[in-house]
Amino acid sequence: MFLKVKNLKKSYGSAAVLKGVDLEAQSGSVLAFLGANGAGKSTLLGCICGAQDADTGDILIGEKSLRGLMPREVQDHGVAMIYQHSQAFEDLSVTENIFLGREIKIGQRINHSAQKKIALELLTRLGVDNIDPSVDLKKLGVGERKIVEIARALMLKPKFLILDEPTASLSDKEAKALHKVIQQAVTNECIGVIYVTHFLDEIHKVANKVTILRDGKILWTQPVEDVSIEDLSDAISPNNDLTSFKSGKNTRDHSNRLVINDLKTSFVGPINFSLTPGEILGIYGLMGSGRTELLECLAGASTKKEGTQSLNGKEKNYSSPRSALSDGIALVASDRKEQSLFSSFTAVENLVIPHLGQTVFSGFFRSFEKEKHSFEKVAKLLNIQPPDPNLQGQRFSGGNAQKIMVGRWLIDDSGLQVLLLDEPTQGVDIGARFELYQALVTLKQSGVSIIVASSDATEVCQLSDKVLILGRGQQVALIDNPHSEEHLIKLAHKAEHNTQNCDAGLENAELKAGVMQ
Amino acid sequence: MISDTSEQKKMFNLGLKQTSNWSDIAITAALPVAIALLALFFFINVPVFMTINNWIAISVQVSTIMTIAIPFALLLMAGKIDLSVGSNLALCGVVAGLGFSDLGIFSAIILTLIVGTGVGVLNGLLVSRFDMSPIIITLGTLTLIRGVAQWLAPHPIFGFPEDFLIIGYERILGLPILTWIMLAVIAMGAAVMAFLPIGAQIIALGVNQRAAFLIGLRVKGIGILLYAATGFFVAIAALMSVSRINSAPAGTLGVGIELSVLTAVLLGGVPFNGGKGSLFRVVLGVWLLGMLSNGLILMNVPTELSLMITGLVLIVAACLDRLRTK
Amino acid sequence: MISDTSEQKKMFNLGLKQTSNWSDIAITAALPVAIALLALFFFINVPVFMTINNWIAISVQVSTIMTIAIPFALLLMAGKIDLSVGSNLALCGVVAGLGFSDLGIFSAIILTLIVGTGVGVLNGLLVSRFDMSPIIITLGTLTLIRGVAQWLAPHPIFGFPEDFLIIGYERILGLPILTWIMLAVIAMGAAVMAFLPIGAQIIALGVNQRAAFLIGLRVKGIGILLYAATGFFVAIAALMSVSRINSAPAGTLGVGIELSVLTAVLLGGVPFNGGKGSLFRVVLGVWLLGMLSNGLILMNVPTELSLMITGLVLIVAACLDRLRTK
Amino acid sequence: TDIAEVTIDKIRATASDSCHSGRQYRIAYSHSVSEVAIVKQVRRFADLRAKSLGCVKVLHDNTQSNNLEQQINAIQGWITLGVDAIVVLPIEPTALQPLKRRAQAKGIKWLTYLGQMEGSDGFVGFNHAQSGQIVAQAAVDWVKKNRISHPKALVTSLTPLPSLSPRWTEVVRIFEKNNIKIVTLQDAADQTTGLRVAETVLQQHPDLDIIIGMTDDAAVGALRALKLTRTNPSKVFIGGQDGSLEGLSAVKKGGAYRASAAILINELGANIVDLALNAIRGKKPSFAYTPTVLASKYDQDLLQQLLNNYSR
Ligand SMILES: Nc1ncnc2c1ncn2[C@@H]1O[C@H](COP(=O)(O)OP(=O)(O)OP(=O)(O)O)[C@@H](O)[C@H]1O
Ligand SMILES: Nc1ncnc2c1ncn2[C@@H]1O[C@H](COP(=O)(O)OP(=O)(O)OP(=O)(O)O)[C@@H](O)[C@H]1O
Ligand SMILES: [Mg+2]
Ligand SMILES: [Mg+2]
Repeated sequence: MFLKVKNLKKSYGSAAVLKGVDLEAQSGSVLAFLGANGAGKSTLLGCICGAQDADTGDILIGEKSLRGLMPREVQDHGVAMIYQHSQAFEDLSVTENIFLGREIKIGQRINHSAQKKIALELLTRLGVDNIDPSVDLKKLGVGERKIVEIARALMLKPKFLILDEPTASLSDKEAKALHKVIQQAVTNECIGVIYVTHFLDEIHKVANKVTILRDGKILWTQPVEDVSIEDLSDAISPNNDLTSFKSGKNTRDHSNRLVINDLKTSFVGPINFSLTPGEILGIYGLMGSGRTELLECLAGASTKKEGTQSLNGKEKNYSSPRSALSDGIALVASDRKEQSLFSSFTAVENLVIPHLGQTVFSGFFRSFEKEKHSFEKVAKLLNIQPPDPNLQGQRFSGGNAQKIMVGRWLIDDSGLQVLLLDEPTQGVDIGARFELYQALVTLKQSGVSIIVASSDATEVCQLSDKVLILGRGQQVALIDNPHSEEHLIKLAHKAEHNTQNCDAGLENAELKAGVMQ
Repeated sequence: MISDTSEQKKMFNLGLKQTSNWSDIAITAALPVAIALLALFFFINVPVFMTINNWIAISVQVSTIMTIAIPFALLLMAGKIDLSVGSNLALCGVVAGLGFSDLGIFSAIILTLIVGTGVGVLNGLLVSRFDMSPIIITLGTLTLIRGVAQWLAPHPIFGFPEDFLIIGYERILGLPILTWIMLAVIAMGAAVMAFLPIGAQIIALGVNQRAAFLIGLRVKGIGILLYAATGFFVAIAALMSVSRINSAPAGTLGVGIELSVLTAVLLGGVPFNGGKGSLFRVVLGVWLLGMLSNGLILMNVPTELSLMITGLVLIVAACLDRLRTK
Repeated sequence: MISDTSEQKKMFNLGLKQTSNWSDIAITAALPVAIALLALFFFINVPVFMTINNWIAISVQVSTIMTIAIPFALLLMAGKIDLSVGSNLALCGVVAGLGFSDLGIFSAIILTLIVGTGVGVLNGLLVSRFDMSPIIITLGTLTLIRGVAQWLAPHPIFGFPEDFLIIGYERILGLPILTWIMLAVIAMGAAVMAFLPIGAQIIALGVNQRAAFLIGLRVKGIGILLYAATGFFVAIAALMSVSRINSAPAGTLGVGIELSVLTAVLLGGVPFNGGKGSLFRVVLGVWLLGMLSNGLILMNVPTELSLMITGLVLIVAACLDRLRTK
Repeated sequence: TDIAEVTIDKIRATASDSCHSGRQYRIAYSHSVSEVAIVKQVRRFADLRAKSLGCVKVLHDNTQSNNLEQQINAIQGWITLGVDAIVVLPIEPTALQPLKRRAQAKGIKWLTYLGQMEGSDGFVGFNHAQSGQIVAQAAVDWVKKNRISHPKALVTSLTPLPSLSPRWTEVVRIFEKNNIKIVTLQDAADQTTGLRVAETVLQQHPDLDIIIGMTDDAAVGALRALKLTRTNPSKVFIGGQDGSLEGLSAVKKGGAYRASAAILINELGANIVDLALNAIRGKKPSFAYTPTVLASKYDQDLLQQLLNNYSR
């Protein structure tokens, strides 16, 4: 069976996004669907699934047209979709999220036990065994939520499964499990898959065919054996010289900018490290290892329980991000949609909002000229597409929105000392990724200390001067000059097991302490 | 406002961390404890407050509001609201009153239920069709329907058939029929939320309507259904109310009841933007307000003082309840 | 509820596609067009409606509501709300009234402004401190403050110094002082939103409070400031109102004004959850309601009918305005 | 002449030739709670009188729930329209003084309805104090007749409207003079609230002897409370004020509802028109009380007459 897109066109206002796209996914095979940020991938998939309505063209599954159907009807035709942005419900339990609208019923009533059983099976299949299906989704991290969404899609037993950047927020372990699940479903149940990703090394592991979308048109489609990663990256962003990237260590200043001593939060710690100006610290760990919590604590967004944090030799206790910012510590949060983007703000407003009334734009009245100028500079630096200062934040493609989020702290004279980045390249395409890296290196060379938390080991290796590895909230290792990503992954995995034992040991220790008292 | 509550928590619970298990329990029980303390206070001042008969009287007094509050709470959990309940109550009362003399009891009751549900469906269609803020639409119907009710009843309507009035004063197994109806409505609501698929779907709608649409829920259908249900139960409440006062004053019946219901439901911990909530706490919220009004009358507290006390109790109870969710 | 409007479009605008530029323009101008049509209608039926004097009278009639609606709109844009404005108006009126005899005009005015702002700060602190739903807290203060006002003024307060009453009836350059004050408040609000950093920050709060917090905006500070500003302008409105009616009835002054203001502001296109909105449209919203009430009286429309018409106009105007944002 | 001595006949006679000059008149009438049933009846009778005269049109407003802002706006509209007279039940008499001045400056006659106002051109209405006194006295008589020792009473009020206060303060005064103990004084003006208050108070005082409503609606609600709490109606005196159809019907039915201080609603409606016309034409009288009478089962003729006023 085929899922066919025929000559699909879609424009937003005057901007044509899809200019006549033909796409064909086949049962029993995985189609990797690639393209630069803003190429129109999500738009196309949205049109298939009923989230958007195309202008012209047709979408066929077998003989039936999917044009103009509601998402529910598309599902009924056997097409399941994992959206780029989370479509999960935090005040419902994991099981409820999985079965929402497709409940297993006895008569009119929900069959809770049957649902729970199937939910557990699905999660285990996805390589996750530590999620309690009856717990509320809000208790889970970003990555774990993604897993739940995937479980839901599998529950639907679709004929075609569409995944829009499913691994963007997953760590290597879950990504592997997902690949396995996809492989199984393709071979055993003969489903067809459309797979969007910006991690090019995934392609050869999962896909059978590759299609490249560029400028709203299909560039080419080829079997995966015939193309190399270089071919792919050339096709996606042709003008980038990716090999030239070099982090380069800053050797000028060896004073300690940021020193962390035995820092503990409710989940993370104790943590110890120090950073000099112009140094980049990578934080690597598996899903739920506490990277986000650590960064939020450093930025004053969540409370510190024990330990000290000092900046330029002075001990600091931040009660809010504002107080951290006044010392030049800024955070780029990982969950773009929920935590950093102002969806209805224009690009330029989104960029300058943290600085309004502050150092850079300190005037009593706003200076719109200056704001626009700043945007143009950043847009050029990061190649934000489209470079339209007045386009609303929510209208940018995921990757380009992310560039704006990072761009906030690239504005000159913002007095930045430490920049904390949580998954900075989530959803950013291969070309733009290097532009971002480049920008970070420039920043680093200007003497800013940077901490990058990421689930992409390659990224951590390329960027960092040293790497902190987290496992279940514990600091497992602090490595200087990392070069092997396999090493990081291995450490992180081992940490996961070791600390489990550690936990047990800790409990024993506490017990003993209790007895002694 | 913001829907992202889990994140907010992190944001604001600076210094409000629950440290021991004891305070945990105290805080979890905030609303029940508030009710108990208030009851104790009234009991000390007016011992008659604690009699079974008085509690039965309170149950009858809150029965109308409770009957509306249950579907209203579901609506709020789904991120919608119906401010027109007070006017709809008046309209249903008037329709019932006019119907009794012309149609007989049974047909009049059916007609009333149809009219109430119809107003609900109207609200639902307007809100869903134009994807308007439910507030502005139902503020509109609040005014519109009140006008219709007054237009239908240029003359006072009172004096209904005794067979109907029975509902208002008869007791079964020692409890007033009105109390039984209220209990049935509560049980029904609780069962829907606990056992039926639509329970979780309502919450999903409140958390993120767009996501609910994308994953294939019948967003519009559920919305209209909830509005219709609210209208239906408002009609029931109207019948209860009218059978109790034996009169259907189009101009004053149900005036301001939307605010009482909203207050009770919010006090019961349903956030205004929906996405969560427990009917158990809503019931407590309604009860707290009913008890407060009863106790203040028993103590013969002057108007201005009882306004101040009510306001304070609202604020304190809400704050206590907030601590719970921290 | 939902914030993602661009995506919603597909969901709801089936059949409402904008096809030509003409309909585009018509739809953009929905609220102004509604106002123009309504004015024309009234003019045809009661020619005196279109006289300058009547429009000046309308401007005076809406001046109090407008003065409250401007800061109220900013509050709503930031995702907050203040339902206690009506009670605060009464309290400020009472304080001013009592103050005139004891303190003299100037001190009484200052005291009134302090009290009004104080109530605002109280609301702001409660809302921010407990991160409570602003609705339930200000429903609480709505009741509480009304009680305080009535308690302060057990007897009617009236008969104020002529030097003060001037505000209520004198004209400058042909326009009543009250109208001038209103225009000044509008200008002030517009300037804040257009030119000051806090304008964007207010909206940011409404769009995504968590993000606003993380990028270092003074989330609590801005909240408290907005509540304080609302309280301050309520005090101004109270002075305007009291100077107009030469009396400060604690029990009835400002009753229900929170709903009028809310309706007008929502009609002006500020979504209940904040995150956007234009003061220009808010002004139109207030004006539409003021004009409607004036025209209905001039046409001598019976109560029931004018309720129905008001409800309908609300719904239609809201729907029209919604088309604009599609 | 003393205003209390003006007779209805005199008013009717003076106004009856108003239409002979061929002039048309517009009289605007604002009540503070136009949603209440009895107000609709007053309006109806005003309209009827205007119709029978032939040259008068009565304008009504839409002020509801004592919304002061609404009332002020309505009156301002009428001043703009340039009606001939404005008859108003002031929600807050002092609050309308500035409007009164403006209206009079424009040559519009200003009459108040219920509650006198300084400097007005006329007065239509009845005396709240008289209303309170009549119903309180009826209760006192009942207590004496039944030789009830230590009588207990519930009285309802409406504190946000101090201008109506004689309706309950007079009752309180007379009860205190006659050693009737007021156990509860709470706000209630409509059926639902009247029921709730009475029902609650009966929990505490099952031996309650007297309930006086500040309106008939509140008293009717209280009557219902007797039924619901199974209180013996023969041992209770319920009295209301206004003479609404519902209240009068309850009086007629007998039982606990024994009195209503009833306004002659048809005369009141007609007086709105006639007194305004007199004021416009510079005739006297333009100040008059519409009598309040005691409706009770002891005067069946009067009761029937009052009830007949409502027949359509
Ligand atoms: N609602 C909208 N209004 C206007 N333009 C939009 C809207 N949504 C998307 N676009 C534009 O359409 C283009 C395609 O966006 P889309 O999200 O499909 O890209 P994508 O290929 O998925 O990119 P990414 O890899 O970054 O997710 C972008 O240029 C974006 O700015
Ligand atoms: N609000 C919360 N309530 C309870 N547990 C939480 C909360 N937020 C996070 N956690 C838990 O704390 C741990 C650390 O989460 P954190 O988000 O910091 O990890 P992470 O390394 O950033 O992982 P991710 O890949 O999910 O971003 C996880 O186990 C997570 O489930
Ligand atoms: Mg995308
Ligand atoms: Mg994270």
